[in-house]
Amino acid sequence: MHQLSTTILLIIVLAPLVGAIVAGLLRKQLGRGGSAAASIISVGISCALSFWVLYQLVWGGAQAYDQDIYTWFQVGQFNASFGMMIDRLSALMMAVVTFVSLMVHIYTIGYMADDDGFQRFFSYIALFTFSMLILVVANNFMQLFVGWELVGLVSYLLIGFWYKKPTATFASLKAFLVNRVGDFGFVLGIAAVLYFLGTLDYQTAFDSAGSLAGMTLNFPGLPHWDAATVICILLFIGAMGKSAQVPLHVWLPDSMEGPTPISALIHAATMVTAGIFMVARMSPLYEMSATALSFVLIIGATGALFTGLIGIVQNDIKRVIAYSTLSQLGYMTVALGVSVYAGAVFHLMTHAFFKALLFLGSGSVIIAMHHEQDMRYMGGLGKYMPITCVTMWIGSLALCAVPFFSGFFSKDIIIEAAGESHRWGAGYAYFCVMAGAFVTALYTFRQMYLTFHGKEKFEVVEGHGHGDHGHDLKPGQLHHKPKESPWVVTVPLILLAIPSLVIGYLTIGPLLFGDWFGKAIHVAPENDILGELAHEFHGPAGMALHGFMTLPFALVVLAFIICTYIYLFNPKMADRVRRVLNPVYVILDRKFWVDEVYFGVFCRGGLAFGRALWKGGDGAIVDGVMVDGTTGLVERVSAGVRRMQSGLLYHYAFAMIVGLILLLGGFWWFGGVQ
Amino acid sequence: MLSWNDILVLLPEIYLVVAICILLLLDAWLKPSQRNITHWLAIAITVVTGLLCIFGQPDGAAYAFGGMFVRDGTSEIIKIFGLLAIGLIFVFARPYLRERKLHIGEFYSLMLFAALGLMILASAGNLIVVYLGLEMLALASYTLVAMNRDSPLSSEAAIKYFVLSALASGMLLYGMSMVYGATGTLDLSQLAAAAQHVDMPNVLKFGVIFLIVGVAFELGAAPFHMWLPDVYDGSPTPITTMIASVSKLGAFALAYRLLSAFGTEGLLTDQWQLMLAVVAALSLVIGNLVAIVQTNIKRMLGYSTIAHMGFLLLGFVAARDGHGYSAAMFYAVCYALMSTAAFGVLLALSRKGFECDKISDLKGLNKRAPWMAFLMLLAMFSLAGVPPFWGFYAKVLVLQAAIDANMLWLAIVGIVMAIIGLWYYLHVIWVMYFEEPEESVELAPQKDHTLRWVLSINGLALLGVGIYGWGPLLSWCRAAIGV
Amino acid sequence: MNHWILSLLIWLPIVGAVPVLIARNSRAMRWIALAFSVATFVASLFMLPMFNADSAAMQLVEMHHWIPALDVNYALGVDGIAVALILLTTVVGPLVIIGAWEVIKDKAHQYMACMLVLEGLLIGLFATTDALLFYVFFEAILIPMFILIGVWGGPRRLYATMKFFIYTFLGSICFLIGLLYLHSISGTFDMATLAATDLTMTQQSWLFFAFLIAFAIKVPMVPVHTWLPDAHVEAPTGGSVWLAAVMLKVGTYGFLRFSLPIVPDASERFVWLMITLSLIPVVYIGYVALVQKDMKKLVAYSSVAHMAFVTLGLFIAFLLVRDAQNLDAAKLGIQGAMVQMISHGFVSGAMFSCIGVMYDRLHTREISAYGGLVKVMPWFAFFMVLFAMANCGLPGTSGFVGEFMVILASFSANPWIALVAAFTLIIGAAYTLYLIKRIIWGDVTSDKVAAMKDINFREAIVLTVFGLFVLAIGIWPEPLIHLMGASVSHLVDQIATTKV
Amino acid sequence: MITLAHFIVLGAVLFSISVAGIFINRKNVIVLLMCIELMLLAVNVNFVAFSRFHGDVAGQIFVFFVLTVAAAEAAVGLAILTLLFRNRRTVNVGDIDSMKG
Amino acid sequence: MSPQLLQLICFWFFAVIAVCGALMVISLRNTVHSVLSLVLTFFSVACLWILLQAEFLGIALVVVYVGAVMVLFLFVVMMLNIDEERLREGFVRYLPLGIVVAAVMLLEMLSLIGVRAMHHTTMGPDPAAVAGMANTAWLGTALYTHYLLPFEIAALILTLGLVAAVVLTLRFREGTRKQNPGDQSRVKAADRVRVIKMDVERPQSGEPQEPQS
Repeated sequence: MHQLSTTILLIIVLAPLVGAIVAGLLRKQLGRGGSAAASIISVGISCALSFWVLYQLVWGGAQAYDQDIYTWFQVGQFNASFGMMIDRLSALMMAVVTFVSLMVHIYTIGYMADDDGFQRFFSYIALFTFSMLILVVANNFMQLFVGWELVGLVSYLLIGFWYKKPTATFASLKAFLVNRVGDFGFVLGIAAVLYFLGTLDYQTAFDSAGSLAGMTLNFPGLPHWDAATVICILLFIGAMGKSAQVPLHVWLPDSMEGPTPISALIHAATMVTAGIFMVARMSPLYEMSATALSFVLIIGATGALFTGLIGIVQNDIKRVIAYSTLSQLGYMTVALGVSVYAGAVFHLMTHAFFKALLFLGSGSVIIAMHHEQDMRYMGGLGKYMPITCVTMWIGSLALCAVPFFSGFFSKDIIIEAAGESHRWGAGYAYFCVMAGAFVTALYTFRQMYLTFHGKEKFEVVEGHGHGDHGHDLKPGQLHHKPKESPWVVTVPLILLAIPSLVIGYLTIGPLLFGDWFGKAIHVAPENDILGELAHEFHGPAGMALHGFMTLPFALVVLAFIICTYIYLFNPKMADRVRRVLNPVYVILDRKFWVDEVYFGVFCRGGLAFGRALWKGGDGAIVDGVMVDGTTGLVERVSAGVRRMQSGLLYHYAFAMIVGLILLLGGFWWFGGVQ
Repeated sequence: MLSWNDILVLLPEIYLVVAICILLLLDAWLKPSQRNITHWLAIAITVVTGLLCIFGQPDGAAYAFGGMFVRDGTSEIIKIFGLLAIGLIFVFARPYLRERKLHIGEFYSLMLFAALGLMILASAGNLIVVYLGLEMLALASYTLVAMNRDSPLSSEAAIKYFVLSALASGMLLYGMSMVYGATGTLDLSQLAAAAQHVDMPNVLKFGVIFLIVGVAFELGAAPFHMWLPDVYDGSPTPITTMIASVSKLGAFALAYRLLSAFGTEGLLTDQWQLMLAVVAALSLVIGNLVAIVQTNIKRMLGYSTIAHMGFLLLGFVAARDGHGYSAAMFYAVCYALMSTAAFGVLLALSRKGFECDKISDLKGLNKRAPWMAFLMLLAMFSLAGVPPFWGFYAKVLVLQAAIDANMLWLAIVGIVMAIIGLWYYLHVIWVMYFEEPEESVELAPQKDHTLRWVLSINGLALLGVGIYGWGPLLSWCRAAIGV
Repeated sequence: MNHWILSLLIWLPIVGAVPVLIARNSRAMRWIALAFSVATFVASLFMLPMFNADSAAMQLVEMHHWIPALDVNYALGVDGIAVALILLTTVVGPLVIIGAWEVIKDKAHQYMACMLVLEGLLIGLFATTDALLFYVFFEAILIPMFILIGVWGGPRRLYATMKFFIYTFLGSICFLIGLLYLHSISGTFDMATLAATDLTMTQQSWLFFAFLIAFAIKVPMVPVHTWLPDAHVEAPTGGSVWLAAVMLKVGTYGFLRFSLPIVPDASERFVWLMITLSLIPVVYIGYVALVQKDMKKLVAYSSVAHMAFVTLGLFIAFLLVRDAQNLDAAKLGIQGAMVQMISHGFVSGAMFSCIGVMYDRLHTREISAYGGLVKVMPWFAFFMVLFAMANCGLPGTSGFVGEFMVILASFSANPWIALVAAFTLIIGAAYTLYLIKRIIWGDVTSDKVAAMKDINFREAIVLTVFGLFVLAIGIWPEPLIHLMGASVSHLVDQIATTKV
Repeated sequence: MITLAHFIVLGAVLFSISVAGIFINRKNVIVLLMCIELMLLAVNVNFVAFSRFHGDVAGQIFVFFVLTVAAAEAAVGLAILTLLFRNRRTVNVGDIDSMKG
Repeated sequence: MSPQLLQLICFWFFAVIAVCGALMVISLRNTVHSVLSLVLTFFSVACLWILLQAEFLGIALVVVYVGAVMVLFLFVVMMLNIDEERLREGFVRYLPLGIVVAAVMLLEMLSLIGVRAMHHTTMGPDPAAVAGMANTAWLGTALYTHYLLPFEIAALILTLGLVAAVVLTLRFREGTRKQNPGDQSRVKAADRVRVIKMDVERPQSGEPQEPQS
């Protein structure tokens, strides 16, 4: 057992920061290539090192690392530090994050090739990698929160990357604020941890987690809630924001306003899974409160099904994937809810690969369509861009959990776990995830058919060549035939397709059923569903074969048939179905009116409220009554008093005499006389 | 009868009398072109008298003419600062008077007479002497107010001043007669003793009410304040300055001599305290409120004087022990010099054919004459009682005295009014600094260098004393009162 | 033994005002002013090695009798908190002077002189240990500020100056009455002695309200805050920076020098009043700020909201110490308040400097007049976004530290408090980023905006220095916290000991 | 036989009459001045009475000085009056209110 | 009849006259008349003083006041011709107020002084007689010994009054022609007649010739 070297870990974390700073501040000096190189190299370094660290931990027999780097503040016995806790969980996350990030970097070269913000973009994503690593390696809540907020910042910057688009700036603002709503709970959660456990350090907190049992809030004006429940739910509210759980999911679809690589990196693979990671990290705490886990379970299940439903009616290729992401996050959350943390992390990993793949693929399509994202103007692209098509199919099948694809293993485990679990709300969850499987397949195949197959719905207008993208063109018109994207785009696709195919098959055994995570993830024995599942697990192959005979697969096949019929052979059918199911369609198309409600209540309402307070509170009451009222009073009184000074001598004399008389009278009155 | 001791004790006054006579005679022989001789001579006389006051001062109190005349610390301070004020006025007034053909020798002799009256009043040991000193001061003041003979305003001011003041001294005398009737003595030093066992206590208290009326009138405290704004407004600015500084010192002297004569326990019992408190509160309110709406700066300062006298009275209200008196004295001295500074700036800015007495005349002074504007700013902040200026500490002391005397309500009235008062002082600064000058009025300060220097010293003193000097002054006042 | 450095710090800038006023040509004048303020800054750095952060005692003490009659002394001395605030002042000093370099053309001499005098007075305020001297500085600060706003202010400056001056004068004169009352009880003005004198509950309550009025107006707390937006809107940039960066701290400093140690029991008695008054702005002012059309007003309101965290941190200490006996949490809260003070000094100062940069180019503060600045002035946009993020408390910036600590502490006091306080995460982000969205992002709105030049070297210096401090405190607050630690513990002990 | 009260009451009556005079004659300065003379007279009556009552000379001395000063005052006052008349062509104080407020 | 009774009668007699005179002062229409009634009041009060053996003051009052001050008043009244009508207008209107005020005043004064208490305090013996000298001598000794200082001050006040009166009233008007006998007698013939040779010319028509002065 040997110790990991702090230096290397620091390099892993800080390299992307350096890259970001270099690429950002020296963007003029370095030029496009320079800054791209800078950030790619930096991320490459940390990627390589992360894998090395992972290797060391898994096979090199290094022991888990937990040290403070420096003290952030020290007040009394409270202290907050920056430090690192590197065990297999965080190492795995590091590897995934840096790998996907690297892929996205490379891909970006092609995707952003002709954008003014090229360097800025690179510095942003490098910065993102740094922030994400801060979050992942954190060994205490404070640092976790720091990373948590920093990724939020970068996501804000990147969603609003094309700052000229009003929709983009709006989406970025929305994303940040919704995340802040989550953080609101998160901070309170941290505060609760500090209050109940007296520390912010993970290890100490986890070790003393047992003491939470039986602790309750007792404050004037508060019910005696169970401590663990309070902590866990508050923390999970943070996760809901970051991981876009219902009802805080509204920011994620809008975040697609950002460039596609971002959607892949931040809003599919890494950042949005931070919440999942966090809960897995906090497993010792969550294990203390069944209530909190049920809460998690319900939320996750709801998201898994209903967001998926919305995905069915989307026409924007990226939005479909966005909703599928929401749905998949729901799956992970369900896994957490039934305390199959490992399963959640496993699905997180596989999903990271195939969802990144899908996003990048759609990005490549978008390039080919000259930034046309509406699937109704696509179709039949398969023959123009084979690599994209094939890789996308791999991703889609993984997403639909077709056996042997990586997605299958992770998702199937979750479904089974939901079935096995006896936690309150598990039944609902089981139904949701099961139906979710069907829905997933439905929107996935729909998307694939609309995009790559069927007849071409775009027309090619021969005209002056490149340079101006789709200006003076009606939607669905192109200057020339779509063609396969350059290698910088396709290579990442391929590189991501491979894990999407095999990673599940390779890793499920050790990751889930071997005690791979060790102390990193703590599951109370009575919740150990994986243990039960482990009994009927006989190797990945067996599981996959058995998978062909399960209900989920049947649902997938059903969905496949439906889609094939509707979108491939009988396109009219689609409209007819829509007309028949119009009410349902409207509901889904309006996304259950969540956005409208939020906007109406919080934005408009907030502004109106503010205006009322401003004009009414400050303007009318404080200034109007208190300030101006007083001065006005003084003015009036003084004008009155002034009139007594008539300028007439005898009035003055009267005043004196009256004064004298009053003094005499007063004295008389107050009994000066004995 | 008349011993050397008497002469020595009275030396400053005697010197002043002789000097005045010489000045009168000499001036009669001088051509108008040689008026400056009178000017410098008068200043010299003032200075010498002041020096005599300082150096002849015995430690403790010295009596002359069988207690008719007392020369103690209080009288010394009042005399010195009174003479100082007179000297300042001499310096500030010359260009103003010259440009208005008022630069006559009698101005100086009358001012010196006023000074003499003040000195007699300050060290009066007997009600008769109090009365005579007061009248001398008053007569000189009437005359000076009316000095600008062709101005209807100043004669109007004079008649108002004269009639009301005569009325007031009538009441004062009536009070004195009652006190005399009750105690059978006019000697201030014996009053306290006699007051303890009088067979007609009501008569005594009754008399003291009239005394208070007289005092209030001289101070210009409401409701006996009516004369004050008109006199400030109507009389030539140098005379206004004199009324604001010398007469107020005189009023303080009068109040101190009369009220302290009865000791602190015997007569200033609750009713008296209450009466003074009411008068003080009333003048605070009226002075500040009416000052806000003034457009004429002399008038505004007149009302502000009323307010300040209200503050000064707080000291007397709290005069259970000497701290109240010393605070009041500190306030009187401070006020005298603040007003010389403020009016000095007005004097320096007035020119032939342009009377700088509207607040609007000061518009954009900072552009035209930054230094004058700065001096005015010092005066205004000091009058407003903003630290670190002198006026602030004066307010602190009287407020503290009031609080020590458990008159918190009065202190609160005081501060509320101080806040209201802030408004018009700030308005002056505002006009000088934040507004653009009007093209019509040309604001150039007098070229007279003596004036500029002395005025600057006077203005900076308000800051300097505030930063350091007030400590010694305070201990001086306390020593004088004897606490 | 008398130390000299504090007097040096106080008088160096004030004396510097004289040559600035009489300097013939304005170029030399600017350099003189800068020289003096920089010298002050350097001197304040020299103060650090002399200061022992592990002791809560007043250090670098200097003592001269001023008015023996009233036992008023020219008594100077600093503890960690004062040192931190003095450093804040001396850092801001040169920056405002650089910021006004050639922007102020009219009566530049007087402007610079005002700046220097103001700096000196503020240092004096933080350095004094005598109550009356404190009061003198407390009041005297008003004068240069009054002139700053009045002379170089905007169109409605009469209203603003008068409101500002009379509001604050009202407060301070109540303070004065309180002091005199204290003096008539204890016979001294020495703050340490005052903190040690026993007072009955009634006396304490009277004093508490006297102090409350005084400092609540200065902070400012709702509902006596309305002078601040007006003053800010009319003030020139330098004035706003001083006002926001340092002068608001005077109020909270007063609270922790007078209300907490001298009348602890009354403070405990009215602690819920104070907490309510501190929590109201978090929500109320947040919403009000959301709808401002004038960016200076917006930032001014956000200052009110941020300062509320300071008072909150100070007063939850009473709940924590007296009820919960949770001393560490109390320290955490007070520390948070202190850090928040310093941080807000830099952040708001920086925000107002940014607004000044924009104002100098377009001569309007209307938010609607701007838009898409990131296109035309990317560097400026960089700084603006940085400070905006600090303003909404993003980790890694100084804005985060204080709020975070206060929220943590307040949860231990009562979760409801934490709940409302944490609301600032949402609303603060809302109004700040809404502002950013409107002026920085978006497409360039008008030709005037398109013609705007990016920040020049001078402005870059100012913003960079601010930015460095904001980041430094955000990334490694420990030195600052350690500097104030001993004093804070001492304060907590004072809070813990009852006087009746 | 004559008691102190007689004279004091007489003084009081005279004083009150002068006050009434001031109230009634609102125009004529000269009458106002005369009322003040009346007031002084009342004072003097008091002084003489008390002096006699106490068998003390001071009171009568005071009266002596009051008379003197009153004479001087009358001189100055009337001088001012003539001045006023010269400037305003009237002694009607009802018309003299150019300074007010 | 006993001397006391006689004194009492005299007192009442003069007191009533004095009060009536005072009332006339404030009520008569004609200023001159009021001055004269004031003289009456003074006169009777002087008699009252003499009744109190304060002979010197009684005489002084008559001499100084009646003789000087009142004459001065009359002089001024004559000098400034005043239209009585306007000065007296509003008299009736304010009469009630005046009476009320005076009544209140009197009431308060008497009640505060507590005349009842004094009513039995008779006058002591004449102090001058006790001191064994005439009232005037008695007064004079006090005045020139113990009250020397006030006496001197009073002298100064009179001087001041003189100066003041001069300052206020004396004026050298420009343009007034004054005789100067010295010059008149010093004049020479040559100064009186100057012979000027003029060559003959006729004045220009149109503008009238200036008369030679």
